[in-house]
Amino acid sequence: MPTNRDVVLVDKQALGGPYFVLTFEHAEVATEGRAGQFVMIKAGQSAEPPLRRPFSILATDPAQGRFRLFVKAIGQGTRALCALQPGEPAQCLGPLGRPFTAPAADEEPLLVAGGYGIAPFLLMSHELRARGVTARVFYGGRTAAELQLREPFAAAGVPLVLSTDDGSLGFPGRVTGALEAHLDRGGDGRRPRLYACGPDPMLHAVAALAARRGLAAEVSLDPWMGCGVGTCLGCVVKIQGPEQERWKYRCACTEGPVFDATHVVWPGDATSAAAGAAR
Amino acid sequence: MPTNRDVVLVDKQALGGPYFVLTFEHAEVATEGRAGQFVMIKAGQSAEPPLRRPFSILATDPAQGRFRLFVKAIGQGTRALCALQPGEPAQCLGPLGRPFTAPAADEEPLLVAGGYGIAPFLLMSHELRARGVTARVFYGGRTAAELQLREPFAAAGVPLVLSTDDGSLGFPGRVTGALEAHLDRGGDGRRPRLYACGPDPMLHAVAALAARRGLAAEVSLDPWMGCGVGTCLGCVVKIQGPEQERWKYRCACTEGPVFDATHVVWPGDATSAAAGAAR
Amino acid sequence: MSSSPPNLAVDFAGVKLKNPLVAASGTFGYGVEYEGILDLSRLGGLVSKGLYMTPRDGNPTPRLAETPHGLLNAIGLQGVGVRAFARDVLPRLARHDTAVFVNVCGDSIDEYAEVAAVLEDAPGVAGLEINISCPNVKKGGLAFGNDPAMTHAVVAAVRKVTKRPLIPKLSPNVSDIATFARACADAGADGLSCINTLLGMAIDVETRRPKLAYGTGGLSGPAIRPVAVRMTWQVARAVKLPIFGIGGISCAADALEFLIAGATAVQIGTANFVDAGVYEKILTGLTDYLVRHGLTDIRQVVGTLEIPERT
Amino acid sequence: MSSSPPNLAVDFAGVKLKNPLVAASGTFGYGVEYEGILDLSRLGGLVSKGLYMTPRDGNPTPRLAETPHGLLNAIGLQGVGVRAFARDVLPRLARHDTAVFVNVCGDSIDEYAEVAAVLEDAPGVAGLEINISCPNVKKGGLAFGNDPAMTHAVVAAVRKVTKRPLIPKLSPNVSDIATFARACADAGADGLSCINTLLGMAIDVETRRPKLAYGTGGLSGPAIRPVAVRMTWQVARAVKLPIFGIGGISCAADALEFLIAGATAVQIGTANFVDAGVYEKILTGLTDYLVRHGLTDIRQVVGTLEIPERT
Ligand SMILES: Cc1cc2nc3c(=O)[nH]c(=O)nc-3n(C[C@H](O)[C@H](O)[C@H](O)COP(=O)(O)OP(=O)(O)OC[C@H]3O[C@@H](n4cnc5c(N)ncnc54)[C@H](O)[C@@H]3O)c2cc1C
Ligand SMILES: Cc1cc2nc3c(=O)[nH]c(=O)nc-3n(C[C@H](O)[C@H](O)[C@H](O)COP(=O)(O)OP(=O)(O)OC[C@H]3O[C@@H](n4cnc5c(N)ncnc54)[C@H](O)[C@@H]3O)c2cc1C
Ligand SMILES: Cc1cc2nc3c(=O)[nH]c(=O)nc-3n(C[C@H](O)[C@H](O)[C@H](O)COP(=O)(O)O)c2cc1C
Ligand SMILES: Cc1cc2nc3c(=O)[nH]c(=O)nc-3n(C[C@H](O)[C@H](O)[C@H](O)COP(=O)(O)O)c2cc1C
Ligand code: FES
Ligand code: FES
Repeated sequence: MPTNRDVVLVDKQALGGPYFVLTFEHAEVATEGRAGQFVMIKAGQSAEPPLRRPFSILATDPAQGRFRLFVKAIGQGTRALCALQPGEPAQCLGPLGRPFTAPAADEEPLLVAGGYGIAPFLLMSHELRARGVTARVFYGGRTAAELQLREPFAAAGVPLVLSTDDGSLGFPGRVTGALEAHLDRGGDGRRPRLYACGPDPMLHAVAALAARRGLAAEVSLDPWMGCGVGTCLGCVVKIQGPEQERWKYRCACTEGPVFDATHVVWPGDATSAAAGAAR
Repeated sequence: MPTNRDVVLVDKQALGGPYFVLTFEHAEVATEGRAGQFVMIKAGQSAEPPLRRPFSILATDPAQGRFRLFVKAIGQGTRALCALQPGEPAQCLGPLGRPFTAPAADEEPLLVAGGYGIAPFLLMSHELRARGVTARVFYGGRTAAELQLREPFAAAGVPLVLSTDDGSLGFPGRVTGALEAHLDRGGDGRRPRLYACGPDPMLHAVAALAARRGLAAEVSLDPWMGCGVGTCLGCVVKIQGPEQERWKYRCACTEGPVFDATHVVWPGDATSAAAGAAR
Repeated sequence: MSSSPPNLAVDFAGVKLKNPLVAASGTFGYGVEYEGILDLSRLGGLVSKGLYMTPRDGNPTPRLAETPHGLLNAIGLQGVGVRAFARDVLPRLARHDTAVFVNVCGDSIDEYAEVAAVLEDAPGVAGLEINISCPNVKKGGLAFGNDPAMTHAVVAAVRKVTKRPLIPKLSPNVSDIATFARACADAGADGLSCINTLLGMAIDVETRRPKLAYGTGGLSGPAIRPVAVRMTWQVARAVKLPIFGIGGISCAADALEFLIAGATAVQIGTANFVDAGVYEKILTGLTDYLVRHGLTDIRQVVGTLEIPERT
Repeated sequence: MSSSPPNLAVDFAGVKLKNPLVAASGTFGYGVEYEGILDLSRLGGLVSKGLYMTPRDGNPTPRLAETPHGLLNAIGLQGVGVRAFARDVLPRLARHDTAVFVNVCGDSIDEYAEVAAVLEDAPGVAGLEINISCPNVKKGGLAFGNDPAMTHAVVAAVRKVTKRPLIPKLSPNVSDIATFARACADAGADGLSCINTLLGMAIDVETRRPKLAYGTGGLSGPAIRPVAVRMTWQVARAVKLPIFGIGGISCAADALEFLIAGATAVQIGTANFVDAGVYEKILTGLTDYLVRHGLTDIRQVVGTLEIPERT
């Protein structure tokens, strides 16, 4: 059940550049949070910006009642959050949203992340590991400096494939390039199942790739969110299920943020079946 | 000349309770600031509250280009200022306003302060000392905890008479009681000249006392100020000079904050000559 | 002096509210979204999001934009339609002990009356709030609320089909809100909601496009509170009807401003998005205030503003 | 690509402004107060505080109150009167290379014309801003600005006595600001100032008294910016006159919102109280913006908002 709490920052790690890992105390998020779910949070003292911000749950520690976020400070809300000092308060509601669906036993989970979209996949790797499944994570950015969350994957022994647009680290090119290379090599032999989180164009590319190759894929969308609980209707995205004649606006906060990639009507996209029907 | 600068907090001393001494770098305030003058300042990061706040200049250090404030944190603006950490920025305009007038050689300067009204009198003691004059300072509060700025006077060897309404420190009663006791003892023999800064009722009492005893008195008023430079017209007070038929609204920021006590039309007061004429 | 806690209950146009805090339309969904996050029975009441006869998609995105201490929205009244609401939502809300008001919308005078008629037989509706002031739909909405004659016509038409408490929601985008308050009173309103959002716009200067899809939207949040308090005070002086004060309330002091200005109760909008704990915080704050001021009943503060006449 | 800095100069109703930043009436005194604090020659122009025929005391205190990202004021047009201004202030302002606009007030249509007539022979006046929208005086002010016929009458009366650029300042406290813009254009206005303050109120809940002496006052500052941008856009679509965009500007992006919405220049009000360095910061910001977007002239951004039509 999503629970609203005044929480306290218990630890802050600066990872370099605008990237931080923040640890908060929040029993319900710590025990109930699943990969793909998120929290709505704002730094406690600041009345500005007016609204909270959504962040994927990076990791949970049920024993200590704590959870972690991986935050890129880019605007007023994220900067206020990353300026918090341990001991200072924040307001937090969570866990929220629909998590990723677990892969079947005969599926190879391939986790594809762009930038801060890596966040849900640390928790997901741990969840899969707990079920005896090893995930492969593809982590792309424009440049090496954008790939700041490498260490915890390495520490957990999760296979991590890096890629950078500028070739400064790992596979040179888009993260989808690294993914295709893996698929072209036949993967690990099981049926690949894609999970993607990152900027819209990347998700769109993953969806197109999945459609082309006939793979199952889930994407975690990144719309602007006002409330996180389905009441502001600011986060709606066009979704068209297989049996629907026409798209409908769905709340990414309650019916997502994770959607079946084939159900998403991508902006400006007339090639997918759904988008065609929606125009 | 008042100068507008982005300044930096260089030192912060917590004196106990809501009281702080803050040191900023600002060359013009440091070299030109006179006792009774003030600065308009706000903590640099916060867009709220919307306006700056006025504070008397407590001390100046021309050599280092620094000045000090004695701030009581009571609301949003003062709390933001006192929450600054050394190295953090603030926006500051100063020095502003009309300072206290120096006493003549045959006058005994008696400095009467209530609460944070003590601030201008540290600088004033130093100015007088530089001219070979020793001031006597009367410093009153409701209770001992309100008299936090004692140490720098002691360090400078300035005679300091304390008073508390609850008798917890010094003279038991109002600061005007301590002052009257001194006057009744004949002071130091010279003609007494009063300087007062503090809450309105105290200033009013000092003005009444001065009128009763025929003493010269200057008061530093404490109205709410929006700009500090005579343009918002938020700080106006009713002033009636000796040759004026009727009061006029005067800007406390540019024509004050220091006024001749006999020129001030005190709210609700019909006993002073000025107030009588003003109704 | 008794030590029992002060009374917070008020009577609003014949509806008993256990306290004067009501969730505002469009900011609290259909209420059921908050089940499990907060205890709906702690609220004096709630207002559903705006409902038409049929389901609506609403506007394209972006639909929200932040401004200094404010929020612009152009949701465009996305919703399930009044029949689905009556069938699916009202029974769920009936499980909670809170007054349910329904926000009634229409593209035409007839549609307002039709929506009200559907609700006439639905159980669990405490009253109807008539939304003549939504700035985010092409026709209807604002047009009705910015012309006193149209306002009168809509309210009178709904009055004909309902015996339920009728509470038109006033638009702040007018020269003289008192005229509209009187038009509503004349047409048979039982109470007034004051105010809806101010029409505003924000521009992304990098793209030179509006931050909302269609340019303009409704401004809410603390930024508009001074305008809302002023209008509540003007309306309270103009008519005898009970008033819901609305606009930028996020703490007990904010709510008290409206009550002192003359509102019988208040609605909380944008603050719902920020903090689901806002009701408990305000309830505690109101009780503290009454105790501190030696008052025993929240009604003792309503309309107590002391204001000097201009000389 | 030339490396010369982009042009910031604009022509406003025949007045050359070296940049589009003008200090707003009532927030910059008579201009001379800022001599020594900032270089007045860096400003595109300034507007004097409001002037009547005779000196005025203004309202009792408190006259200012802060609200979330806003400021309420009820100064009540304290001032020295237009003759003293022309005699004592204009010659001092003449030392600075900036356009001086005078904010003209009146309790009657005749007084507006009289004030304008006094200024007709005064040297160093670039134009007249007609204040038909001050919410803080008992009669006059707002009354003129909230009735299109009265607006027309005031502007027409001043038009008869002056050849100077005539710039009525619109009230935001109206249903349809475009109607007022058209009334001004019809009456011979050369430009428009958009907007004055929103009528607001704040209450001290501890004392149950208003925070301003007489209750209501004018709301300014960042809080009102979305309303001001929306109105600027509406006015720009309604008339061909140049517009001063006004309301809550405190940085280059804020100023750009108004220019993109259709203002030829902007006025800066409340921000003057907070930061005397605001002009330099905005000038730098505007130049950076133009360079970044490959533009050579600030006029290239005016009225460039791309806005989709509602479907
Ligand atoms: C489900 C979900 C999970 C997320 N997880 C993470 C995470 O784990 N780590 C992380 O760093 N970030 C995450 N984000 C993104 C994060 O929420 C944003 O970066 C944050 O909201 C930015 O806030 P800000 O105040 O710092 O920036 P802002 O000042 O709000 O601006 C940042 C960006 O948001 C855009 N924006 C602002 N307002 C609107 C609006 N009304 N409509 C559309 N766009 C707008 C701006 O154009 C700008 O590009 C997640 C987002 C979602 C939806
Ligand atoms: C010349 C001068 C010198 C000063 N020197 C000092 C000094 O050396 N040290 C020091 O600690 N303080 C000094 N003050 C007082 C200081 O400026 C205030 O305490 C400060 O402005 C409070 O700001 P705040 O945001 O913390 O409190 P706020 O939240 O603004 O409230 C504090 C008080 O101000 C009142 N107030 C708020 N707004 C208004 C308004 N619009 N009109 C009238 N009253 C209002 C409130 O009622 C409240 O009592 C001085 C004031 C003046 C005028
Ligand atoms: C996202 C959003 C949606 C809204 N939808 C409605 C609506 O459907 N019907 C209505 O009458 N008011 C609607 N409003 C207006 C609010 O009910 C309220 O009048 C306004 O937001 C001012 O209050 P606030 O400042 O507390 O938010 C909406 C407001 C917001 C922010
Ligand atoms: C203290 C104060 C005094 C004002 N006096 C006048 C005035 O005399 N004449 C006038 O036309 N506008 C006056 N205004 C309105 C401003 O010129 C401006 O239109 C308004 O403040 C909005 O701009 P801002 O948000 O940048 O302050 C005044 C505003 C303030 C805050
Ligand atoms: S974020 Fe508010 S409805 Fe989804
Ligand atoms: S503080 Fe603004 S005029 Fe004095």
